[in-house]
Amino acid sequence: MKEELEKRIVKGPDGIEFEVEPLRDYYCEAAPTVMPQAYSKIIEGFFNWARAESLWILGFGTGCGAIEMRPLMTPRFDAYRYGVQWRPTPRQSNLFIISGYLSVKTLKRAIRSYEQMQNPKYVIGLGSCTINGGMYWDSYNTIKCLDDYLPVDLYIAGCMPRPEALLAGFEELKKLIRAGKAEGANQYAENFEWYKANQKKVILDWDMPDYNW
Amino acid sequence: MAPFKPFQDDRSQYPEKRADGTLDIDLSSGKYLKLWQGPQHPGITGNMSVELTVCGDEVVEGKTHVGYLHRGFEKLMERRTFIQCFPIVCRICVPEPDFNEYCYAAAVEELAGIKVPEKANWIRTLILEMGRINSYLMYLGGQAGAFGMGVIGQWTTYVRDLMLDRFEELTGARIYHMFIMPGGVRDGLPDGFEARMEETLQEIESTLQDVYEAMFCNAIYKKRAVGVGYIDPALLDSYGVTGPTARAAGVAKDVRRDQPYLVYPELDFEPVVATESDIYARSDVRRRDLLVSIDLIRQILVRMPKAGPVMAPLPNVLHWKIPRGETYVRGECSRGEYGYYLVTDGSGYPRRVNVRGPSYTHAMALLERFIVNVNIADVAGLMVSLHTYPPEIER
Amino acid sequence: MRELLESLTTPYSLTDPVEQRPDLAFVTAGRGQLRPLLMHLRDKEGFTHLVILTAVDWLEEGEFQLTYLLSDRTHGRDIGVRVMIPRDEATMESIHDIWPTAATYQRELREMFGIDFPGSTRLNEDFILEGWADIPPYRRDFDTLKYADETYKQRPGRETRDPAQHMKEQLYPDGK
Amino acid sequence: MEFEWIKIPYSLLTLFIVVNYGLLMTAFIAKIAARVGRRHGIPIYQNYIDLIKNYGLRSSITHGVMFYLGPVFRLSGGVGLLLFVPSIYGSEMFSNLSFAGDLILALYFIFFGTLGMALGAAESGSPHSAIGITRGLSQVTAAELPMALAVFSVALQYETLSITEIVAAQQGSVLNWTLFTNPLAVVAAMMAFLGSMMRPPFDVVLAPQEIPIGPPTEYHSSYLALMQTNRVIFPVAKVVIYTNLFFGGATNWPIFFLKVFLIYMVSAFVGVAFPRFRVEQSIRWFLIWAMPLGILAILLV
Repeated sequence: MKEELEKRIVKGPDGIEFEVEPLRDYYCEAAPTVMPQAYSKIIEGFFNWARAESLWILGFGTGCGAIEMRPLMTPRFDAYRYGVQWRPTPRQSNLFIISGYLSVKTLKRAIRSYEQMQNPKYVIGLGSCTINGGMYWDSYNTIKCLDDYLPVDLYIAGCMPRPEALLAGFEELKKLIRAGKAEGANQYAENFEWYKANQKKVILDWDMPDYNW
Repeated sequence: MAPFKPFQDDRSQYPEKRADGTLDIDLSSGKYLKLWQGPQHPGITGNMSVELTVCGDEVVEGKTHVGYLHRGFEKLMERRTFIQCFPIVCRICVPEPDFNEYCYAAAVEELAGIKVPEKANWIRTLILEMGRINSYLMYLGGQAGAFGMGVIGQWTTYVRDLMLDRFEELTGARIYHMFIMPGGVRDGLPDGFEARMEETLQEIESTLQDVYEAMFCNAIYKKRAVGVGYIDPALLDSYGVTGPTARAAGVAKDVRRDQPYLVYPELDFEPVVATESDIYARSDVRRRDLLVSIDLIRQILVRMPKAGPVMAPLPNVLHWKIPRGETYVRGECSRGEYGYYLVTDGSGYPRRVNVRGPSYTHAMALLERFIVNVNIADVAGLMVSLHTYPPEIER
Repeated sequence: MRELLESLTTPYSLTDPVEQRPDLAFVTAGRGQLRPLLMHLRDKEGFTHLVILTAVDWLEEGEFQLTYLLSDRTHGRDIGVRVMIPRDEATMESIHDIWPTAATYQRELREMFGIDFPGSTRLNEDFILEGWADIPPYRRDFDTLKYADETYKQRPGRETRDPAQHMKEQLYPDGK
Repeated sequence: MEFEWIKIPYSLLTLFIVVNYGLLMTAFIAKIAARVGRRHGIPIYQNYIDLIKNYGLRSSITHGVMFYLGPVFRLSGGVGLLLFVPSIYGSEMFSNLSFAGDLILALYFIFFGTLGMALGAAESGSPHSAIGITRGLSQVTAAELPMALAVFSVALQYETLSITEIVAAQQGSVLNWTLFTNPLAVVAAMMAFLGSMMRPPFDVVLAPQEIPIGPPTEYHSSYLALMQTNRVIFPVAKVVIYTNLFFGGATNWPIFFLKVFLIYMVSAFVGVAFPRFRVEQSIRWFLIWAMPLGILAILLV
């Protein structure tokens, strides 16, 4: 553990000494809670329709799949037509596209970003390497099975999947959301212990950075 | 009292250094702010992060953090046969994968003593130049985007898609082509390829003209890019700077010209040079280099031999052993010198493969030095102007 | 290239010169000779560009081979200087003061091979890996497949085949 | 002046019309901007869906009281601006809550939202927000100067502080518009307008490539929805002031829509064609180009 994260006594500018325990003070350790659906089925259905038609993607290119994101935003494929937008901050995004293999170092940031997103949130695993490791099945630094660490709603296979595949994937995801089947965030909250145990098994250096880096 | 001119006077002595040479930065003083850019940050070129210490609007210290994309290619290749390595090498660098294929294939051919047919060399050159155009188009959009001009990215990505169509026609894939094999290339040109290529090139040229007028003649772009991010030509060698970044500093070094490979000796071109060594010069060098590549493709399509084999006979690849030796093969990719250092030990597997990506030096030592005393607003532009791709740093 | 090698061989007691291509040669230098040799190459012979600095693990011989590849961009020629250091005492002089960019290479070698370069800047900071507890991964005795199997859950149903064996079964199904 | 209670439902009706118009118009302008990039762009109803979705998100976290109040302040800035300015000249229904000194109040409301936002975003704790706020406040201040000067110039010209009277003075012919009677003030004010629309070249506050995305970095779900609502009201409200002060006001809704759209398009056109200024460059631009024009306008009046 880094020195600045250890429990210590700090003297404030006014001369009063107080105890600081950075891991508890700085980082929120509260587990996510399961968020109930709207009390009325009709309202929930209406909200689900709106959520499906307005997918805001977190602009975090975790792997090589990020290269096909640019064409998706531009004239040939123009995903904006389908209500898909890119947001630069996890707080405002609903959809996290894991664009390819996740190295252990990125996995930590991906989890951090995912936990910052607001419920309901969706995850798409892009590329064969998120499904079973793909080309990197014997690599010492990439995870092989994404749904052990994050709740995945949809996988898009291929190396690398074409933008058309991504567009089709968005449409599939919309169907899932409209049907009320994309409850990944609640699933994550319910099985939080299990996910955390899996994550901690591969991420050995488990002190979370100040914020999202 | 001297007039206050922010970011124009000499700030190189700031912040003060302590006696042991480290910077005198006390974070608890409240004067400085730690600012992480990336990996989840839209202004970062790919998945890496820059740890900035800022004072007001000025960066006083910058550190690059990489490793988010590390897959251990060099280790993985040690347990794959020579032909099994071929499909994974292209995954090292996403925007311009062909250089990995070429450098790897050339290194293996050299150590195994395989002579590549003439026509395969022409097709390889064609592929590499097409890849260079792709990469530059991506860069131009990124550079304009870093200064808040999203439209250029839309235009260039559109024509890049057209170029990807030509790739698809030729190789069957958009991004990872896996076309340049040890021994040659997989196939010849399809029928009518030259005509369709010419159409694409014309489209790219007209878009480039638009980009020139909208971006390079734009007063605000000039204001943001001229004189910003100056790299002293005297420092180029000690920081291992190659490619367009070096050429923008007035050093006419181009591997295609100095140590020609493939069919470059037969082609007619001059390296593009500028002298100002700022962001504007670097982007302008790349734009003009793009025009050179277009011209090269036209030359290649005219002068390429029409018939002949494209693949040299290989030994049985399942039991292919290469005698002990070591070599280094390089090429000039869109960002600088790309090279493969291959060591074999007489077995069926490479002993060691080391990839030299130009970003390795650009994004680490160079960026960390030149990011200091820069306005935060210019950090993204400066980083993009070095044209770095993180996957080739950590592989 | 040959004249250059001949002129260098005696003063720096170089061994094993290999002229791989007309513009590329490899030589082996002693551990103590490296710095004067690099300085001579850089200042007198025009090899101003450090292309790569990397290591090769010769596990069987118990040695690391460090390769310093220098390039003379004016004349378009390269020279690779090999330095053999023992595996169990993997320390080498740092050259980050000759080429600032070498510090990055040395950080990588420190992390990936466990070779120490005393004095190099930011040497012991994490470079690529984070929280790595095993032996350095690029060493030959590190088995990446074993590590991956032990650490990460593989998805059930994925099959791995030996290519030679698999092709044999495909081409000769009778088992002839 | 007696207060009539019927004004409240009437001005709420204005608000309703303006919100819907704003949602459609921003989507339409986004489509036009997308056409420059050779794209189709978002569907015209996309803003409604985004808004519903953000209101419909299940979870939201807070960083403190001010974080909560930030979007509220911002929205009240936009709504207040709209409600105290007559949107349709000559209409009893849509003159809203305007009164004799409303020009001063309007100037105050333009600044109000930004200040509230600064307090709220500062509490979110993200350093990107902090940087965005310092940039935002300094740039808005620089951009407000020419605006204020132009407004004073107009007030001096017509010798009134009531927007209704200013509009009344411009009726009759197109040549009576301030645009033609006091062009310097209009130019200075339009420059300030560009600066406050958060579009390039003056979008350094948001600057997605530098500080994602400035003050609203930490805002999400219903907070963000509030801010989105404000983002459609506030520009329209501001453009309403511009039409009233400089472009002869509007006597009915179609003319209102047309004028608002055209003035809005100015910033959109400039926005797609230029990259962005650094903050000190943009402040210098305002001080060098817009400020002297504003002062000149006052002197000439």
